[in-house]
Amino acid sequence: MSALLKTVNLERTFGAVTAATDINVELNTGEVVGVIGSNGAGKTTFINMVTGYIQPSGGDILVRGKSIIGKSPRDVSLAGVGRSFQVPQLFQELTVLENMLIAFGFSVDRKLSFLKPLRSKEKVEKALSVLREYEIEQYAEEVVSTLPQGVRKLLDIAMAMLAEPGLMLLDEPTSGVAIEDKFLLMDTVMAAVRKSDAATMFVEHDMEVVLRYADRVLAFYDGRVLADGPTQTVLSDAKVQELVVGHHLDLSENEASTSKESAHVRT
Amino acid sequence: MKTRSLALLFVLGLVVIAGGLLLPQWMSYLFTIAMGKGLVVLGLVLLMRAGLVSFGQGLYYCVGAYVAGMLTQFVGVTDILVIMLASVAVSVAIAAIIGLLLCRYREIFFAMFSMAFSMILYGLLVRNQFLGSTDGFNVANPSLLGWTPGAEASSDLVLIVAVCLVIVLGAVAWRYLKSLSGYAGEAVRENEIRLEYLGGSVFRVVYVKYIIAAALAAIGGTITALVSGHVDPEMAYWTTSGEFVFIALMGGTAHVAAPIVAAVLFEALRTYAFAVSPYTWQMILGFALLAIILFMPSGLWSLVERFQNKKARKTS
Amino acid sequence: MKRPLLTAATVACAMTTGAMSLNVYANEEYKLGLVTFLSGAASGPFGIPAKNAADLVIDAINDGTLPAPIEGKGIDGRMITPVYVDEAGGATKQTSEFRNLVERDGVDAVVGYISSGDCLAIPAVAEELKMLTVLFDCGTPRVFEEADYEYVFRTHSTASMDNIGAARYVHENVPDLESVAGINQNYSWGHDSWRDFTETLKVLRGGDLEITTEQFPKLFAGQYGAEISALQVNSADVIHTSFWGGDTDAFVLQAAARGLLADNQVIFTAGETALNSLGDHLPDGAIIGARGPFGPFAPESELNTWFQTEFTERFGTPPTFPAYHMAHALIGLKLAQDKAGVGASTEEVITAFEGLEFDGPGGRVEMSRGKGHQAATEMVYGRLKRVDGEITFTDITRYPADCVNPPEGAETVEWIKAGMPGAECN
Amino acid sequence: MKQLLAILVDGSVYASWLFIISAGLTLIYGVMRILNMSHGSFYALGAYSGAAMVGWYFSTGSVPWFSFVALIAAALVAGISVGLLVERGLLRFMYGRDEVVMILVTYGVLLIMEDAIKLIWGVEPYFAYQPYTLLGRTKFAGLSFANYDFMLIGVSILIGLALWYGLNRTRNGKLLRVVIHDREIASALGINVARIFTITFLIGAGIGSLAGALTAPGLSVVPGMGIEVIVLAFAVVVIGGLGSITGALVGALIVGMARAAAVHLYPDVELFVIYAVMGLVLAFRPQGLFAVANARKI
Repeated sequence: MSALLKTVNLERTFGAVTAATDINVELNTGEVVGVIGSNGAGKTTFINMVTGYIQPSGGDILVRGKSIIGKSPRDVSLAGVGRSFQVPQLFQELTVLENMLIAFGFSVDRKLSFLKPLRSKEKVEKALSVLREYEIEQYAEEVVSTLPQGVRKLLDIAMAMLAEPGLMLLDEPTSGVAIEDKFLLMDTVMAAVRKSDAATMFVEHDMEVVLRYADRVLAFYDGRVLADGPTQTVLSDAKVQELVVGHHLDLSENEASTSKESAHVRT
Repeated sequence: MKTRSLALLFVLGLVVIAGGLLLPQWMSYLFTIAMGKGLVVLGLVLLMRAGLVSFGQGLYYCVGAYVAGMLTQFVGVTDILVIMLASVAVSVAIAAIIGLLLCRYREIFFAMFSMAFSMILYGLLVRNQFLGSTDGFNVANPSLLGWTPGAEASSDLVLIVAVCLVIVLGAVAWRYLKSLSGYAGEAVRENEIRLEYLGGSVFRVVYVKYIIAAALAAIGGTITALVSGHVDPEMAYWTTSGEFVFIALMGGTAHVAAPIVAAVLFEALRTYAFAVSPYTWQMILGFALLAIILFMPSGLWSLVERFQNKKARKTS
Repeated sequence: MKRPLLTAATVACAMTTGAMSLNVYANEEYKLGLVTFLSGAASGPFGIPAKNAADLVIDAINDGTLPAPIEGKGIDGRMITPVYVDEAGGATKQTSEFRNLVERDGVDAVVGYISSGDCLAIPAVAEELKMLTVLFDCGTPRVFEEADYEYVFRTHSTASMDNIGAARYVHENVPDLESVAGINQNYSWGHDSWRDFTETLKVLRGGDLEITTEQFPKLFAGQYGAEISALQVNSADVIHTSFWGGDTDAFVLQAAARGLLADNQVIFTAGETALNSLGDHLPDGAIIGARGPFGPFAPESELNTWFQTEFTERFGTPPTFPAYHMAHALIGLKLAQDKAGVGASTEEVITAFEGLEFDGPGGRVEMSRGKGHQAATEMVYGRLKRVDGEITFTDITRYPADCVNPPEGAETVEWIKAGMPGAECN
Repeated sequence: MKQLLAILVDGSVYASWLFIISAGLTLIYGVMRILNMSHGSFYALGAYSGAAMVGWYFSTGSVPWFSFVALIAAALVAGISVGLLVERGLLRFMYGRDEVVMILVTYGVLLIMEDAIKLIWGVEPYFAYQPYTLLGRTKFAGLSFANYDFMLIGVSILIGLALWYGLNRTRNGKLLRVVIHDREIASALGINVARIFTITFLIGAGIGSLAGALTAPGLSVVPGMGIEVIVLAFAVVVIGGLGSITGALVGALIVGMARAAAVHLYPDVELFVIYAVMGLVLAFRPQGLFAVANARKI
């Protein structure tokens, strides 16, 4: 069986700038991968290419063995790749519930009904239950633009997850979220993600978060994949620490352990 | 929709028709024209809810009117229902072609490009001697299922048909706006990227709405042609389309009834301005437009909503 | 959904019923709806001169000061109260304004319409509302060719007359005429004018006519640089133009500055309105028309002298053809009313109006076409000639009505193509 | 050959006129994101005030050559003062609204200005032909052209150069370009965006008014003249790319040449040329020829 996601010599240039080059990554069902790298290292470019938002200048992307080169975001998401966004992409002037209902209609029902009301009892029930799962049910009737970033991030992810994608890409799920809420958010998200057997890839700047949730890490530097391997291995790599993390990371306390309680960063 | 709502709607229709017929003729004429324009604006509002403002609805308004005119005058078909269907069919066909190109554009480009298409029709009609060039031609009186009401009653017939259409299409549009397809418009306006990533086709959503708007505009044009008895290329000129945008803005996009009510008020305002001040009626319209934009950014319908909210607070 | 609808309906009703309060009605007056362009590009050259003429003539009718043979104060004793409406906005708006005039303002008659589109749209409504309507300036021959109307009259000739006359004039007065070129506005007026002119000329010359270029710039384009070059490149013996208003002015200025008018023979079928302002730019020999025997071509009469003097005194410029058209419409209407007698019904006035012959400031008007509803008048062309700086005309040719108007019942284009049978030119 | 020459000259003259009428429009859009429908009214305002001034000037019997100064000064004063009134009195309360709403706002301004002009100057035509005839004409290859038209080409080049210099070589121009590029960053940098907006609108209105004044000598100034130029100017600006001065220049050249060619070769299609060009350009470059596509952050 072919890998869930496989990229072959993926490359993207913007004019004279090379944003990504020589990217060869393989991903399989059930994996949770953290993507790290400083700004401009090529993380978001990578995600954007895999989800069809930008087209690579060279190389190939295979989802379940099929190339998605030239496909639109819509076709890519129909192929089972979901994503969330660094800046949540929501229907700002609609309520949380309406956002969910629209997402339901497009990604689950997949039927553009003309006269059936969107707010049928049964559908509202379903939407609310998903919101409950993400612990944002109390905001159901609020207009999105009035809500705090954390709620928006969760809604953004919840909407993407509705289609039960085989591969879920989270672009900085915790950016803009208050430090004390980061773990709460990630716990909620990961709980929802783990319910399906989707592979998950998340871009993250906070090494604590990476340590706690990722089984495997991809470290980007200067448009290339600097390191790819189990979380511990990659994060203890000297080069990664120097070029990507930017400081020395002390992993001693959670060696060989996935215990999430005591990770901390020395600056 | 509940039976009670349907019954109420039916009664409302009867009342409006009766009222329309009892009005002095010049007012019922204006009212009929307003119904026609209201339908055009209803289509425009569907587009506006998707964030697209067409400055070219005059294209389909004019197509509808000319189809009506040509059928009655040159083919001899006068049945109002046949005419309506033909107008809608022709304009939907045109919209289906133009839409393929136009629906890729957004914002000001959509506005300008749609205007360009309607100006092309204007140019074609002006060049066409057979269709009377800028003078246009007269439209014969319509009939209904074999009943020919004659010159005087035919405007009553158009009025009745117009009101029925407005009520039926309004109710359908209301249902439509509450459906997924309706909300898809808001989704496009708010965030196309999200919609695409949800697996929805933004193009298809916009395309369908564009075609619906074209059909509504054609019906509006047909009503206008049949009641005024004359068509000319002015209907495709950009100022006509601008007027529709004016009415849409005046009413707001909050409710399907807003464009209809706004069309009635607009016709009243315009005819007042004409009568009160034949030299400076444009200025009056200009000030009215600015006042609405300044003080009622969501259109006149926001007044209704404010009123409702107050009432709701009192009763609760 | 219901409640907002009802609220809105209430507001709408409140607004519209207010319109009823505009109803003012008095018995002693003759309410006259007057529709001309009060805004837009046609207001300066046509609308306002016509309105001025209406003000002048209505005052004179009310005071009874019109020169003989027109007598009596007011229309069968009733004083005329004009109700002005702007003709701007297209035929749909105008049909609606027409209804307002008839039903809201309760006018006794309507005089108006410069735009041919309006003249085609209004008659059907006039018939429906049984309102006596006099079209005063529009040119399209289609009005009475395509339909018969009972309540509608037009007291001046069609634009076809201008161009049939123009063709006859150049045929007779331009030696060695081989080729023509045309520059006309890209709308009905321009297309019809050019068609009538060239078709007539073809008939007169037995089909031998070279057309070097036919230009149709957009109405109100204002910039004719490229067209003027094209006319220079494709030089013709006569250049025909039916431009009017601001477009004539712009064309004259630009063509004069580039020598086109001096090097070429140009015929302006509606050029009279430009004489007062731009006469200096027109070279001697330019052929000018006034859409009838108007302005400098008006026959001498007491009425014309009165009209010219009073108009010039009151408004500062001499009257141009739209002013004459308006005067004729008003005088025709008054004479028909007077002839029908005091207290006559509209139908009796119509009978009196049908086939009426009368003399206006612009000469004889015979309501001899369109079953007595459409006028035929003579047509005049002349060449401009400066005498001591004053503009005068030479080679003035007057074509009798039956020479340049198709006979009763004939369709203009067919009549021309058939060789203008029955035209009497002497 | 003669025809080709005529097409080139006519095309250049028409293009320079198009550029003058659309430069102000595109500048205002570029900086303020307002597609100014009332641009045509400023054009009419300039034509009226210029023509009225020239008429008065000649009635005083002064030296004819200074009539050019009178023409231009009157138009600039009128355009800039009314521009100030419109911007300070109305537009500044509307900033931040949707672009389409701004179209309607300026449409309202257009309606008001049309009637206001009528109230001030009436509907009688105004003439200012003296400057037009003063310059005489040039004959070559059997064709003759008005020197005033050649002067128009010169003026449009001057206006283009002045805008280019102002935007690229002056401090204020650089600030302006920052605003064009990113309004948020501009205000974050402490640039007084409100003031930039006022200045831009005044320049735009001034150029529009100047365009009217420069056109006035070749025609009669009549009501409704402003409405006619809006559609033309829009088309030119859309072809060139909204907000781009270079675009307006290239758009004007393309439309000017295409129209001149049509008039000489296929007069029948003259009416459609401009839309055909627009359609062609937009089909291949939806943003217009010179506009920069703005990327969206996700």
